[in-house]
Amino acid sequence: MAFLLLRRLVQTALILLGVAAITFLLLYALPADPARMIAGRSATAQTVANIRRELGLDQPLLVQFWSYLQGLVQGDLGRSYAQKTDVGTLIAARLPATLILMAAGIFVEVLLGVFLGVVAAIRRGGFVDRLVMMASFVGVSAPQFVAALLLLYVFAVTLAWFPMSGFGSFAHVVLPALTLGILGAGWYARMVRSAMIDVLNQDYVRTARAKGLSSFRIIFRHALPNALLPVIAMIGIDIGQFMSGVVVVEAVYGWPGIGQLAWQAIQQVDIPIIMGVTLVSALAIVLGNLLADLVAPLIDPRIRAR
Amino acid sequence: MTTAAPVLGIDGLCVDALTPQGPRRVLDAVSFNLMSGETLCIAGESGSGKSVTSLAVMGLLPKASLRIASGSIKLEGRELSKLSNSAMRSVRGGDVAMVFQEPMTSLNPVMSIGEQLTEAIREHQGSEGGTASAVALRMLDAVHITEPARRMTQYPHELSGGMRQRVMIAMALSCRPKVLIADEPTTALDVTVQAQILTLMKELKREFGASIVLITHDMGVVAQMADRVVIMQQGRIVEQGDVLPIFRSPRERYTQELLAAVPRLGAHAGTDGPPRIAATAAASVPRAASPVLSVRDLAVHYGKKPSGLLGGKKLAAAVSDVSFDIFSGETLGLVGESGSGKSTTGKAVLGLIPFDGDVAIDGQQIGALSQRQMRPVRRSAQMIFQDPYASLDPRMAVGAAIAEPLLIHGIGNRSERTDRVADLLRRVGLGPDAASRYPHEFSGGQRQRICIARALAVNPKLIVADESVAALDVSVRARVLDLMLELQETMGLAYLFVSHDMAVIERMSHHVAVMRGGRIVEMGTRRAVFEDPQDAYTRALMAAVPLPDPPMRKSA
Amino acid sequence: QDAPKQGGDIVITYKDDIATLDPAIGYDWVNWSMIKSLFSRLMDYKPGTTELVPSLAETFDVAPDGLTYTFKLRKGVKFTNGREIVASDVKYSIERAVDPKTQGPGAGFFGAIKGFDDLSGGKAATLEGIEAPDDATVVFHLSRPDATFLHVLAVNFASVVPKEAVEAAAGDFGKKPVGSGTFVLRDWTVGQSLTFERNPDYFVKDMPHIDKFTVEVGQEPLVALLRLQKGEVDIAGDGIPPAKFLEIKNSPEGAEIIVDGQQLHTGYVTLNTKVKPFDDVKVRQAVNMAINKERITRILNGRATPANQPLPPLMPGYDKAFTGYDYDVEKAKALLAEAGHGDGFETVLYSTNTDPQPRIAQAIQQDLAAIGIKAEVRALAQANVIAAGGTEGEAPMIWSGGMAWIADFPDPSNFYGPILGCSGAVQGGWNWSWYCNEALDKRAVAADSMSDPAKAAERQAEWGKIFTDIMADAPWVPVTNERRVVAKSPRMGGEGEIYVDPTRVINYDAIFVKQ
Amino acid sequence: MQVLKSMFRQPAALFGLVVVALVVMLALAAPLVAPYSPDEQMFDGLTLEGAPLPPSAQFLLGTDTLGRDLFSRLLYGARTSLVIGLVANGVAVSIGLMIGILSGYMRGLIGSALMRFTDLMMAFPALLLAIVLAALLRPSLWIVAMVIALVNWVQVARIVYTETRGLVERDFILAERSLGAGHGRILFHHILPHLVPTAIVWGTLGIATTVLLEATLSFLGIGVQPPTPSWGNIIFESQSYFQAAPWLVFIPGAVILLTALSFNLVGDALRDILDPTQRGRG
Ligand SMILES: Nc1ncnc2c1ncn2[C@@H]1O[C@H](COP(=O)(O)OP(=O)(O)OP(=O)(O)O)[C@@H](O)[C@H]1O
Ligand SMILES: Nc1ncnc2c1ncn2[C@@H]1O[C@H](COP(=O)(O)OP(=O)(O)OP(=O)(O)O)[C@@H](O)[C@H]1O
Ligand SMILES: [Mg+2]
Ligand SMILES: [Mg+2]
Repeated sequence: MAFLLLRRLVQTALILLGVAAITFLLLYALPADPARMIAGRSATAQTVANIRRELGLDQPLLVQFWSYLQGLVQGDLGRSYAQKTDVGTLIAARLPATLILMAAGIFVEVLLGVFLGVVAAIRRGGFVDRLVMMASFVGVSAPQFVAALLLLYVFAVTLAWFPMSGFGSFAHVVLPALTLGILGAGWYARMVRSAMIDVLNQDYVRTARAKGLSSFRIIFRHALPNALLPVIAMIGIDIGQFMSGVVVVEAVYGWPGIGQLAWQAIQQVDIPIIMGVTLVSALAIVLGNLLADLVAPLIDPRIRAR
Repeated sequence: MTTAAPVLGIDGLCVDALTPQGPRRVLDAVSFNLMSGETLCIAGESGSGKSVTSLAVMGLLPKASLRIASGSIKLEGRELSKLSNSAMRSVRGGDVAMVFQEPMTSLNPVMSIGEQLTEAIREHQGSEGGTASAVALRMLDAVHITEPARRMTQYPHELSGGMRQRVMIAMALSCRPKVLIADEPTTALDVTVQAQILTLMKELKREFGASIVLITHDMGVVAQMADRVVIMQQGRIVEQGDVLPIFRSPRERYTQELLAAVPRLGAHAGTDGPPRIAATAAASVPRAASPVLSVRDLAVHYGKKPSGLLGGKKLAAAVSDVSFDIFSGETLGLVGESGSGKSTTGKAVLGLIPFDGDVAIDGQQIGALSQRQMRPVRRSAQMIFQDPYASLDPRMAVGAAIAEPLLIHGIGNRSERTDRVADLLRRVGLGPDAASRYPHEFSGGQRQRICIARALAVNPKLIVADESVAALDVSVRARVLDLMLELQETMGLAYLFVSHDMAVIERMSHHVAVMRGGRIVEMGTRRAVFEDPQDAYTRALMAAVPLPDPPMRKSA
Repeated sequence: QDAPKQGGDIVITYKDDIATLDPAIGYDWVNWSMIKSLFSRLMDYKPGTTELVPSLAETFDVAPDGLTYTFKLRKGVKFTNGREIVASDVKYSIERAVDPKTQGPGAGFFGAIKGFDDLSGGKAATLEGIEAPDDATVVFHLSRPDATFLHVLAVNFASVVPKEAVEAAAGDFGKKPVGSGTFVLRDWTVGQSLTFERNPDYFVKDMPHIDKFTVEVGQEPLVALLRLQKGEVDIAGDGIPPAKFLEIKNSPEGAEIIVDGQQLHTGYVTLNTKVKPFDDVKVRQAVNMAINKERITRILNGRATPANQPLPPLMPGYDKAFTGYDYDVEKAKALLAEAGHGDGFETVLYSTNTDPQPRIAQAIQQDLAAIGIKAEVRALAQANVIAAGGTEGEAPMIWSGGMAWIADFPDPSNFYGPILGCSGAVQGGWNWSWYCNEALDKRAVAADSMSDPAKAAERQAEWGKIFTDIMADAPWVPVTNERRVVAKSPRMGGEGEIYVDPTRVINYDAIFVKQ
Repeated sequence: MQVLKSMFRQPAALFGLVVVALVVMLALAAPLVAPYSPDEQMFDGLTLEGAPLPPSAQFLLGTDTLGRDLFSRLLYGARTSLVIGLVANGVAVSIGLMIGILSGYMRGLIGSALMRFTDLMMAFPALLLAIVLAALLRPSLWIVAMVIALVNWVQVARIVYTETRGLVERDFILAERSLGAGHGRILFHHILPHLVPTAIVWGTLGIATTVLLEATLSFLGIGVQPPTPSWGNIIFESQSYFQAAPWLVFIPGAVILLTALSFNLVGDALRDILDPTQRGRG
C-alpha cells in the first residue's frame, strides 16, 4: 500500500513536470509579448528591451525553463510580471477561498445530484423522473453567468437572505456554492440515475428487500454504494474544474478565488501567474484523481489495488 | 393433521412473464397450504416455477418482467398480494424469510458479511449493535462456517460458494421467522454440512414452531425433511400430498419418473467407471500415454502479492500441495468441504487465477503462456462455473453467449453456429426460443444448463465442471449427466468434476479426490474411495448422504 | 453645486485586481488614479480640468532656451513615514523610474533629460540631468527642448518616493507604498479589498474630503451596480455595462446615478499602410467614408459621439472646424473603383473580445460590406490583438476599442509619437497603421521644441494642423469619442468632472459625501 | 428497424425523435426558412436609443443588440451548434470511451501509463491550449470542434476508467477469459455494452455543455467568428442583457435545452431497447 502510494507520488511529480513543460512551451508559442504588455503603450523600444532583459525573456527557452524549474524545487513559483509580487503569495492568498468554494460547491452538487438521481431511478419513467431529467438539462444548458445573476437577484437582492458579494462568513458561500451546485448537479443526477437503475435490478437488492429492510436503507446502504463509482470519479474531475474554471461565478459573487487571478493573468500574459495557477490546479487534479482511485477500492472491495 | 387455518395459503396463483411478444404464463393456478409447524417440500422440474412461487409470496417478483395475474396469497389469513409496501416490509424478514437460490449474486458485493447479517437482526429485533453482532456470530457458528469471527469482516467475493450459501441461511434464520422459504438452500453444500443445516432447520421448526417451505431437487432431502410434498411441472402443480404416499405410490407419471431418476449412492458399487451410455462407442478407448491435465504441487494464494519494499498482507494459501493427473476419457471427481478449495483448484488449473506450481494441459505448461498462446489451450479446456448467473454477461442473449466460444475460436459460419446453438440447447433440454432470451429471464437450473451448453460448444478435451448440475432437478440432471458421459465416450473428453453430491460423483467418476482445507486428503479410484474410504472425513461424507427414502428415516 | 463637505467613508468597486501601487510601475487606468492620490509630484492638475499647477513644487522656472527647469520645493512636506521631502528624493524617484532594474513602463517619458540614454542603457547609475543643489531645489537639464516636460513631471512615474521605504519593502513597494499624497494605504487584502485613509498631514488644507475609501476588487460590474442601487457601494468604478445603461438612464434616479463625462479618448480603426490594398490612400479614404459612425454611436446607446480626427474634442489643438470624411457610400464606392477595387476585396478586421467591441467590429464589418469589402472579424484577447498589431504585415485593420488611446497627459503630442509617428511603426510598436510620414515627424519635433509658454497657442495650432493633415493620408478611421460613464450613489457629491477627471479618471482627492 | 418500431411506441422517445429531426431539418433548410439574412443589422432592428426589439410580428423572436433577426440567427446557428454538439462531443465521448476502457482494463504498465497520460491531459489547462491555438491558427469551426474533443474526452475517460475497473472484477469477465475470449472481444462485446448508459449520459448532457463551451472558445478567438451565429455565441453576446432583453438569452437557452433533451430522450429509449435487462416493460 505504502509502496503503491510512493509510486503514485512519483508519477504525480512526473505529471506535474509534464504539465509545466507543456504549459511553458505553449506560453512561449504565444505571439503576445509579456514585456510589451507590461511596458504599455507609451514605452519606447528601449524600455521594452530593458524589461525583457530584466525578466530574462531574452534567454533561450530552455534556459528559462531550467531556471524556472530550479525555483520550483525550492518552492519558488516566481514573480508576477504585472504585479511584481511573489506568485506563491498571490496564489496562497486566494487558495482558501477556492478551497472553500470547491468543498461547498462539490458538497451541494453531490448531495443534490445523488438525491435527484436516486429519486429518479426509483420513480423511473414516472413524473418525478421526467422532472429530474428536465431539471438536470436545465442545469447543464444554463449559461453560468445568467444563472448566477438570477440567483443573486432572487436571494440577495429581492429576498436579501444572503449578501450579494464578498467573502468571509458562511452566508457568503451559500449563493456561489448553490449556483455551482445546481448547475453541476445534473451530471451527478444523470450518472447516479443510470447506475442505480442497473443496481436496483441486482439480486442482492432483492435479498435486502427480503430482509424487510426499510426502503431508505435498501437504497442508500445497499444500492447506492454500488452505484457510486462514477460519482467518485466525477468528484475527482470536479476538483480540477473548481481549481481553475469557476471564473464566472467567482466574478459575479466577488469571490476572491484563483479563477479570477488566472483569468486576469491570461489577459495580461502574466506567465509566472499562469504557470503557478496551472501547476497548483494540476496538482489538485492529480490529487483528486489519486483520491478517486484510492477511494474506489474502499467502496468496491472487489477492486483491489493493482 | 390439524384442521386449523394454514399459516400460508396460496390459492389459484397465476403469474405472467411480460415479454415483447406479450405475456407468457409461468405460474398457472398454483394452490397449496402450509400448516403451522409443517415442512412443505416443493420439488419438480427445473423452470417449473418453484422460485417464482416463492418470490411471489415474498412480494419480490421483478416488477419489470413478472406480474401476478390472479390468485391470492394469505399469511395467517392476511392477504399479502394486496399489502402496501411498508406493511409488506415487516412481513419480509420478520414473519417470512427466504434463502435465495443463487448465493453468489444474492449478497451485496460492497458490504461486509457482518453488516449484512446484523442489519436484518437490528431491523426486526431492534437489538443494539453489540447484541446483534453476537447473534450474527452465533448464527454463523450454527451454520458451521469456519472462523466465523473473521468471516464477519470479509466480503462476499472472498468466500466460497458454499460459504455464501451458509451466510444466506444464517441471515434468514437469524430473525426466527414464522415461515422460512428456502430455495435450494443446500445445493452448494457438501453433504456433511447439508446434514447439519437440515438439522438446524428442524431445530428451528421445533423450537419456534416455524413452518418451512423447502425447494429442492434432492429427493433425499425431501424424504428426510418433508411432511408434505408439492410436485411442480411447467408452472403447474401436478401432485401434492403427504410425503409417504407420494414416495410409496406416486400417482402422476411425472412424479414416478422423478423418483425413478433419483440416483442412489452405492448404485454403482462394484464397477470401476461410470455406466456406458452410447451404444455406438468403441468398446474401450485405451488410456492415452500422457494426461490431458497434469497438476503438480499446485498452490494458490489470495490477496496481494507481497511487494518488495514494504511487504504486503500475510497470505493464507487457499490451496496447497495439490497434484493429480486426468487422462482423456476419464473423470476425476472432486469432493470436499465447502471452502476447501475446489473452485479455486478448478480456476487455477485453467490459468484463470495466479498460481504456483506446474499445470500442464495437453502436455503444455500453462504457467508461462501469454494470453495469445493460451488461446488454443482454452479451446481444448473449458470451465463450467459454480455460479451460472454471475458467469453470464447479463447483456448478452443466451444464443449469442453459447455461440461465443465458437466465434472466438473461429468455428463454423453464421448459420452453422445458429444450428449448433439450437442443437446444444436441445441437448441440455432447453427450447430453441431460449436463444433470444437473456440470462435474468431464466430459472437457476436453466442458467446452469446454458453454461453447460456453452462449455460443450467447442468440443473441448477437458472440462472443469464446478457444481454444474447442482441446480438441476433429477430428471434433467440425469439427462445432462448422460449427455456428458456420452460425449466422454465418443470424444474422449476428460472432466474435473466438482460436486458435493456423492451420488453424482459416484456416477460420473473414474477417480475421486477428497479435499479439505486446501489439500487433497484422499485420492484413488472411485471404487477404492467409495467402497473403502481411508480418511475419516471421507467416511463422514459417505455417512451423511441423505437417503431418498422416507421410511428409512423413521427407522434411523 | 454645494460646497465639498469633509468626512465620510465610501466603497468603490472594480472588476480587475489592483496590480501594483508602485508609481514607477503601475500603468493601468484603475491604479493610475490611486497612485495619483497616494503620492505627490512636482506638478499636478487642477481637479477635473487639464490645467497644470505646481504641487510639490512651490514655484518653477524655465530657462528661455527651454533646456533647464528649476523647481523650488514646498517647505515642510513630509512623507507619511514622517520624513521631510528633500530635493534628492525627487532625483532618486525619477532615476528609479528610468532604471531598467525597476522594469517600469514609464521610463520613456523622461527621454529628454540629459543622461537618459546612459541610465536606461545600463551605462550609468544616475541621471546627470537632475541636480539637487540644496534640499529645496531641483534642477533638470534637458538634452532637447520638450514642451511637454511639465506634463511629464505630472505623470505618475514622476511621483516622489522615499528611498528608505523602497529599500525596506525589498521589491514589494507596490504592495507597501509610502508617499506624500492625499491618502495612505491602510490595508490590502490581496484579491479582495484595499483601504485608503486620508493623510492628515497632507500639505493642502481640507484635502482630501473623504476620510476613507475602500476599494473592493473582483466585482462584476453588473453586480456592483446592483449593490450601488442598494446602497452598499458608492462608486461603481467600471461604470454601467451596456446592458444596463438604458434601464438606468431611463429610471427616475438615473440622472443622480450616472456620471457621464468626456475623456481624452478616440476610438479608431487602423488601416495598415503596409498591407495591400491599404497601401493605397484612395482605399483608406474610401473606408473612411464607408463607416456609419452615427449608427455605431446608436449601438453604444449614445454614450459616444462620432469622431472625425485623431484628437478628442477635449484635447488642446482639437480642430472644431474640421469635418473629416463624411459618411458617403457612393463616393466610397467610386474611390474604391478608382483604386482598382471596384469588385471589393477581402480583408481581416481585428478586435478585442470584450463587449461591446465585437459588436462594433461587426457594425463596421457590415458597413464595409456595403462597399464590397468583405472583412472577416477576428475577435481575440487583447494581448493577441496587440501582438498582431505590432507585427509587420499582420493585421490589415484593427478596431482599437478596448485598447484605444487614452492620453497620459492632456497634450496633443501625446497622441502622436507611439501611435502615428515613425518611432511607433516598428516591430512591437503601437503604430498599427504602420504609418510613417517623415515630414510630419519633423513638424512634430519642431512643435515639441516650442517650449516657451508664450508660444503655447501657436504650438497648439500647429499640432492641430498636424493631425488634420494626417487625415489626408487617412491611416486611421476615427470612429468615436467615447465618454466615460461612472455610476455613483446619490450621496456622493461633486461635479461630474471629478469622477471622470481627464487626467486621472476618479479624483479621490476631490470627491466628497453630501451626507 | 426493430429499434425504430420500439421507439415509436414510447411517446417520450417519439417526441425526442421528432424534435431532433426538426432541428436537423431546420438547420439544413435555414436559407429557405429564415425570414432575413442572419448577419443583416437592420436599421429598424433597434430602437432609437439602440435597444434591441422584443418579439413581434415583424421579428418573430425579436432582434439582438445589433438589430439582427434572432429567429434567422438561431436557424443558421443550428448548423454550427449541431456540428459542435454532435461531432465534437461525439468524438470526445468516443475517444474517452476508448481510452477509459483500455486503461481500466489493461493491467500493468500499459494500463497505468494510459491512465497517467489521461491524468496529464486532465491536469493540463485546456483553456491555455485554446488560447494558443487561437493565436496561432486561423480560427474555424473545425478547429473549435477539435479543441472541444481534445478537452472533453479526458473526463469521459476518467469516468469510464473507474467504471471499467469495477466491471473487470465481475465474474462473467472471468468466464469470458475461460472461453478464450481475447482482449478485444472482452472489451468490445462485454465491457463496452455495460458502458452504454454512461456514454449516453455524456453524449447527451455533453451536447448542451459543448454548445456553450463553443461560445467560450469563440470568445477567446478560436472557433466561429462574428458575425457567424452559433447558439452558444448568441447567448454569450447578449448574456448580460438577460433582463433588458430576456428573449436574447432565454430563447436560445431553451433551444439548446430542448435539443439536448430530445437527443437524450432518443438516447435513453435506445439504451432501454438495447438493454436486455430492462426488456418487457410495459
Ligand atoms: N424475470 C423473468 N422473466 C421472464 N421469465 C422468467 C423470469 N424469471 C423466471 N422466468 C421463467 O419462469 C419460469 C419459472 O422459473 P423459476 O425460476 O420459478 O423456475 P424454478 O422452478 O425455480 O427452476 P430451477 O429449479 O431451475 O431454479 C421459467 O421458465 C423461467 O424461464
Ligand atoms: N477472491 C478471494 N479472496 C480471498 N479469499 C478467497 C477468494 N476466493 C476464495 N477465497 C477463499 O479460498 C478458500 C477456497 O475457496 P473455494 O471457492 O475454492 O472453495 P470451494 O471448495 O469451491 O467451496 P464451495 O464448495 O463452497 O464452493 C475459501 O476459504 C475462500 O474463503
Ligand atoms: Mg429456481
Ligand atoms: Mg466452489
